[in-house]
Amino acid sequence: MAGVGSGYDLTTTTFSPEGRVYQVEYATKAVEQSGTVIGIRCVDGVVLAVENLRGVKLLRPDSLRRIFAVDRHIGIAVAGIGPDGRHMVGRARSEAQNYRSVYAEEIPPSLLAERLASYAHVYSLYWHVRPFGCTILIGGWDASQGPCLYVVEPDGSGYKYRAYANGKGRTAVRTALNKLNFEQLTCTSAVQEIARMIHQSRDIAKDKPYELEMAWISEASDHKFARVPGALVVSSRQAVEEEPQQMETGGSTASADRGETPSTSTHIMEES
Amino acid sequence: MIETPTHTTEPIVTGSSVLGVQCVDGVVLACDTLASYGSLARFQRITRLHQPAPGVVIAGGGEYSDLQQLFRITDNIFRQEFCQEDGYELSPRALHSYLARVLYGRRSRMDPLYNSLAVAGKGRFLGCIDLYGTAFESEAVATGIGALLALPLIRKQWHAALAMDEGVRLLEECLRVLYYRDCRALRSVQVAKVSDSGEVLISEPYELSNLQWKVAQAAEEV
Amino acid sequence: MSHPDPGFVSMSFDSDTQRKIVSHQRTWSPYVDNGGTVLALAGRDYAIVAADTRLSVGFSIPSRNFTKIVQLTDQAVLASAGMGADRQYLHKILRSRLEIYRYQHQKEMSLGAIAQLLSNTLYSRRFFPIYAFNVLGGIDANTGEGFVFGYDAIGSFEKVKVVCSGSGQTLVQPVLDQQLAGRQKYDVPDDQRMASLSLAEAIELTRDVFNSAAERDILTGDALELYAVTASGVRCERFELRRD
Amino acid sequence: MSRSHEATIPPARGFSSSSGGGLKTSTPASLELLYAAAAASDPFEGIASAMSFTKHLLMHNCDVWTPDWYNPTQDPQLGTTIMAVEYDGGVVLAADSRTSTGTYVANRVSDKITAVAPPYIYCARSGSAADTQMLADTVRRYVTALALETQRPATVRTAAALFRELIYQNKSRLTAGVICAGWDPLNGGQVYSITLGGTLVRQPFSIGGSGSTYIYGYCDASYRKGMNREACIAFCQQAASLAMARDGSSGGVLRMVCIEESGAQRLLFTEDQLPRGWQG
Amino acid sequence: MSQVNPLHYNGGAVFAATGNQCVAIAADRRFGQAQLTLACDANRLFRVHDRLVLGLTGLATDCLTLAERVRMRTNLYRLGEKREPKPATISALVSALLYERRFAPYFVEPVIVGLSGDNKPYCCSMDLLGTPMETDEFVAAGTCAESLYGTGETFWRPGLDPEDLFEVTAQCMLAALDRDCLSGWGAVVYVLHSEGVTVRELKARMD
Amino acid sequence: MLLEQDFQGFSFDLFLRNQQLLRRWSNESKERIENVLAKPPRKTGTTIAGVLFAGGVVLGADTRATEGNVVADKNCSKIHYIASNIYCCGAGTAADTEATTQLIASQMELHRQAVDRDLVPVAAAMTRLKHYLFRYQGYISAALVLGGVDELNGPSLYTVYPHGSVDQLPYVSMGSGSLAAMAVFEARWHEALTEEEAKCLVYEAISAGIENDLGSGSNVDLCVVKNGGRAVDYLRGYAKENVRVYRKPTGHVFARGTTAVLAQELRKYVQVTRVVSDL
Repeated sequence: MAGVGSGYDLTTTTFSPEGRVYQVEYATKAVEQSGTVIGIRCVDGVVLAVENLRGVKLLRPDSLRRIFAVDRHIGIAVAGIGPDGRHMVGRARSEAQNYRSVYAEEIPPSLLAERLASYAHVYSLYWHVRPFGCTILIGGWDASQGPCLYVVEPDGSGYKYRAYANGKGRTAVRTALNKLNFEQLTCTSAVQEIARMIHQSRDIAKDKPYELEMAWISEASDHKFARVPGALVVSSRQAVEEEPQQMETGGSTASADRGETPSTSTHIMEES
Repeated sequence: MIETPTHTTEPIVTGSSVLGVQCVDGVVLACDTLASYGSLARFQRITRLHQPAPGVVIAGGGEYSDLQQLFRITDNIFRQEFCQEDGYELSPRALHSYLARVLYGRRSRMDPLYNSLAVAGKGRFLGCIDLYGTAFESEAVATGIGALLALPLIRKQWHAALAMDEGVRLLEECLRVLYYRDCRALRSVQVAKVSDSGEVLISEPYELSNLQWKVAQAAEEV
Repeated sequence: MSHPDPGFVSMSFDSDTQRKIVSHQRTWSPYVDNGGTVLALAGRDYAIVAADTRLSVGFSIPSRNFTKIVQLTDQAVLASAGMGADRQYLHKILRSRLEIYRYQHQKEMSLGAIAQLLSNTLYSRRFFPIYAFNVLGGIDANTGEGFVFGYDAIGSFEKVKVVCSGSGQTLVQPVLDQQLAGRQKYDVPDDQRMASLSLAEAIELTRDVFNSAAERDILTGDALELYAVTASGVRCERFELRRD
Repeated sequence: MSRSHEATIPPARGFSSSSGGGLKTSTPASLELLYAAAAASDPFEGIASAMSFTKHLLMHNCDVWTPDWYNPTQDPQLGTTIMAVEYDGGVVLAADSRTSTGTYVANRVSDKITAVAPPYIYCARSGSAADTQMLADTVRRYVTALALETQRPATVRTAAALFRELIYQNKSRLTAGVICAGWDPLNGGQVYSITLGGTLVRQPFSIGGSGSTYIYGYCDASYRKGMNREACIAFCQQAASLAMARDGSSGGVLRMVCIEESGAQRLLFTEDQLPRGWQG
Repeated sequence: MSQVNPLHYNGGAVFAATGNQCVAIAADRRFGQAQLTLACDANRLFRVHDRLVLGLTGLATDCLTLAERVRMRTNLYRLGEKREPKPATISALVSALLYERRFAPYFVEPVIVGLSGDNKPYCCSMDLLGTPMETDEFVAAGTCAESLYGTGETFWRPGLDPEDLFEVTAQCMLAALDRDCLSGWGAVVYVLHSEGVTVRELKARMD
Repeated sequence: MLLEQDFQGFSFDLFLRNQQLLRRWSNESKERIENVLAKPPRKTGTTIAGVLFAGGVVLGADTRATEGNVVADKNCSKIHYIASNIYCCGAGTAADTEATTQLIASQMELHRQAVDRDLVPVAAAMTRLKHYLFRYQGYISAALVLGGVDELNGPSLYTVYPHGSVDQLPYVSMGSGSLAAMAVFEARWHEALTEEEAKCLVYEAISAGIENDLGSGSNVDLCVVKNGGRAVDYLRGYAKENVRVYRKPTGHVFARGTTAVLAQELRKYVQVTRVVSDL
């Protein structure tokens, strides 16, 4: 109880004197502690990836996934608390189906992001609920604008991104993302880049083993949500793991950037 | 108390019979492309066949708005299946059973979906459901007035070794008879073939050929 | 005032549906008679449950092979005549109830309990009845003795030795009475009238009466499905009937 | 209570209502005439008896048995497209060929254009098959009788007036709409429309039956005065086929009769010989 | 339903079956008004002549009227023809009497059995409009006609001699009466054979 | 004579009484009589059909008569005699079809004698039927298929509806199984049928009705009129494909004495040897 908030962090209905809502910020912390999650909008699609940490060896491969299909043209990757994320996915699915049944067309990813953001925001307004401890990355194919990537944060903000990363390895990955040339990046090469970024963001000595979970909505998958073919994931991962370890760690994965707001300049934003 | 009708008390825009036959290498469904508005042949190029997923085709007669709703319902459950990503796919038999529950549930709420459906799928599946939710699998299916006009013909000619091409010809013969004898039938028809392995081929609307009107000369002036 | 609300209305459907039933009945009936005859017959160590396989709507036959029988456990078999869709619904929920019972109790439900369950299920729809006329047959798991139960549409039931229901009931039941119940043997004491048939004889009789019913009842025909329940399990046989 | 079928209207003059006893002929032609007279007792008697009989039933709120696959209020209907067009020197009658009970086509090649006084006067029938057949038979008998009596063929107007009289006098019992058309030396080609209820109107062209409601606009837009025979046939083909395509109660083949001074000519068009409109 | 129906108002059932050179007809004895039993000595079998019996079920008043009319017409026939009418002749008569009232019928269902001169059995039933149905098997009429069809279909077989025919007819009748609350209260069976008519009163349930 | 009286029309003397009875027993509601009666009048729910061939006409019918859902007659005859060259199949209320065809048959015989010819024209029978049924406005529910051969028109085939409308066609069907039969005709009929083909086609059509329509059943009867109306093959029981499949091998034998008898009496026939007086 006696944490940093000094009594201002008990509910979302109370601001601190500095104008901060601590509960929401704590939710952001929960996100930052999860496995790294990356989304990249490429020229021919959008790729979602999750470093799915496997603390328990007895877990079956492919279980407890963090990337979900929402509709045929939309997928969501979850950073943060899994169950919170699955709830958002459930909400997303019913939003998508509802939109389709009323308007007889697929929900635009932008609209889905907006609605989910509003939904998340409501959970930061009342004393009897807690904010979602998750950030969701919405990858989709818009009928008129092509591939797109949206991110909804625990505070209810939603942005459209070229690329986005969060979780334990976010600092390193964000740095790496900044170096990519999005005008030419294809999904296939993005997959390889992501494999490398995640690999390099990890501290082999300390980190748990992980499963690299990736999905895309790309021209290769007929603009439909699909898992990235297993062979491609495996080969990308093997390729980077066999490379000699490059030195150039911007920041260690362990150093959690305290107080970093979701939309720092390290993100590659398109518009808000 | 004035009550606003919220459900189908009698069908308005209606499709007529649908036919189906099980063949040795798959299943064939057929129906015409007409939706009538009373006796007006209102929509002459609509499709009453629907493929919600690979390897499954539904054909329906009766109230067309209810049919469209059923098509949306099936689309939705297959989309939910897609999102589930559990490696399972809904079998035609499961879909058949599901739709039977939907129709039975609606009739039990006194709010029936005024349709009769034929469901065809891979693995030579052919099933039929009526607006009460009565569901059964059969080697030959015909709904509406087709149960009176087409079913006798299909039953007479059906045999276990019927190939899909023969099945198409058999159903075309039945459609021809329906065109002759059903006031709500049309010459323009559609045929769907679902092979044993699940390949689906839904034809574009085409017109029945070899119509026989020679009897007209014999029937002048009573 | 003096009558307490029995609460029937809320038993299985909401008041909106109730209102629709009242306002809607004139224009559309939720019921359809799909015909057919079902029979159950019990002997010392067996029970027979039999039904024809015709599904009729009006004067047409949509299906010649529509089963009216469901095997509920290794000791109990249920057959229902009446409306096809209601029958399918009833069979489905009974099977799921029995499945749940199996998980909860690690054993099969006894014949008597199934009989009561069926009655409760039917009565739960007292004011929107399930249009199915049921006969339940089986053997007592302990003694191996056969028993059958006859039902009306809303759950009243009776434990008997032989019963017939459905469209051929009036044709078949007197024959069964004569052959088995011995109700015309006025000089014989009540407890000695009951004829005892072997399983083979009972099957012969069942086939005979179904053929008689198919001769005279237009809704019965096509094929006879016959389930024989004995201590060694349930055996299903199929015999052809008239198809016209 | 009374027995039901006494004849309340005397038979038409010139015909005996008995079974033609004693007449002996040998040639087929006269046989036909004999049979026509003998086989039918006066149809007016039929209608009159029907009147007294149904009145009886109605008076006592009677209901009687009928087979359940067959609804007596739904006797075979000519839910029809019929039309006729005048041209200089003649007329064209056209009709589809569908007779239906409910949605079942009882006869897909029926002939709804019936000779009233062949070869110059024909009628196209719509409504109840039984009623219109009986009407046509009755009018034919009266017209024939009149022709025999006056020694000259009856005019189209007379035939039409007979239809009007029968329909008007029995309007509560008959379901019949008739187009009576033909040629006579007095007035040339003429088309008379007799509606349900018995309104009689002469028109340059007339359309009738359930299918006609779909083509009033088309007919008004494309009818031209002074069309010749071929143009009239084409007009009928186009209009009737449009109606047959949209009206579920019309269909089958298109039958036509062209009547001119030289006589009547029957034409038959199957659907492959007819123009087709937009289908969608 | 059944008790508010003129055909079933007074109860009654008749069953007839043919045998080898013989024919049997059975009837119950109940006379009721809907569910109320008034008497158990009703007579539903009318002798037309020695070898011809007319069974009538339905509305009692119509049964009696029709029986009387048949008796009168048969007597007239005898006077005119100086012989007994054949079974088929009486069938035609009854049929004509019924069809004359096509639209205002007698509520009766007649059964006619007889032996022709060479002891050939004759068995015929009619509906209330007078459709004759001649058969060489068996016929049923009355409140439990369906049950009688069921028992007859199972128990009857061709070529029965008078004694066996009696047993079959009686058992068919008794079994069917047992499941019918509008008929019963005793039964009587006539067997017409070459020697004469054997009339047997059956022991039956009286409830 | 007494039994051969002319049909004088229907008697309505019981009409008001029956109305009262039915009204009383149906709780004052104006229900149809058939709803009040547990058992409707016998019907021939029927498949009947006919086909023309070059030299004649083939008529066909099933042989089932029903009362409600019960088969009243498994082998009734639905092809009725009208004249030596004309036969008529009937569907609808059995009493109506029988009485109507009998009436027309007797009229045709009178007509034949009146015109002093061997054969009467089929059209004459058709016209009489049509007028008779029209007069009763469909209340006499007889749906008929009339076929025959005469000198005037050769083979002719008509359907007559209960309301009195007539269709003339080379192939026709009527009754509750008419759709099944018509489907067979529409699929198989062609213009140049031989007699054997025509018989086969009618048989197929009737059997489609028998198998698919519950109102039709049992056997197929055929009737072929040919040779200018001078030859008739009445093939009663042309096909008997629907028979009882199984009967208990031992049968049901009741030992004599099974039935308890209260009283027994043998009334012997009296032999009349001489009639003394007519009066």
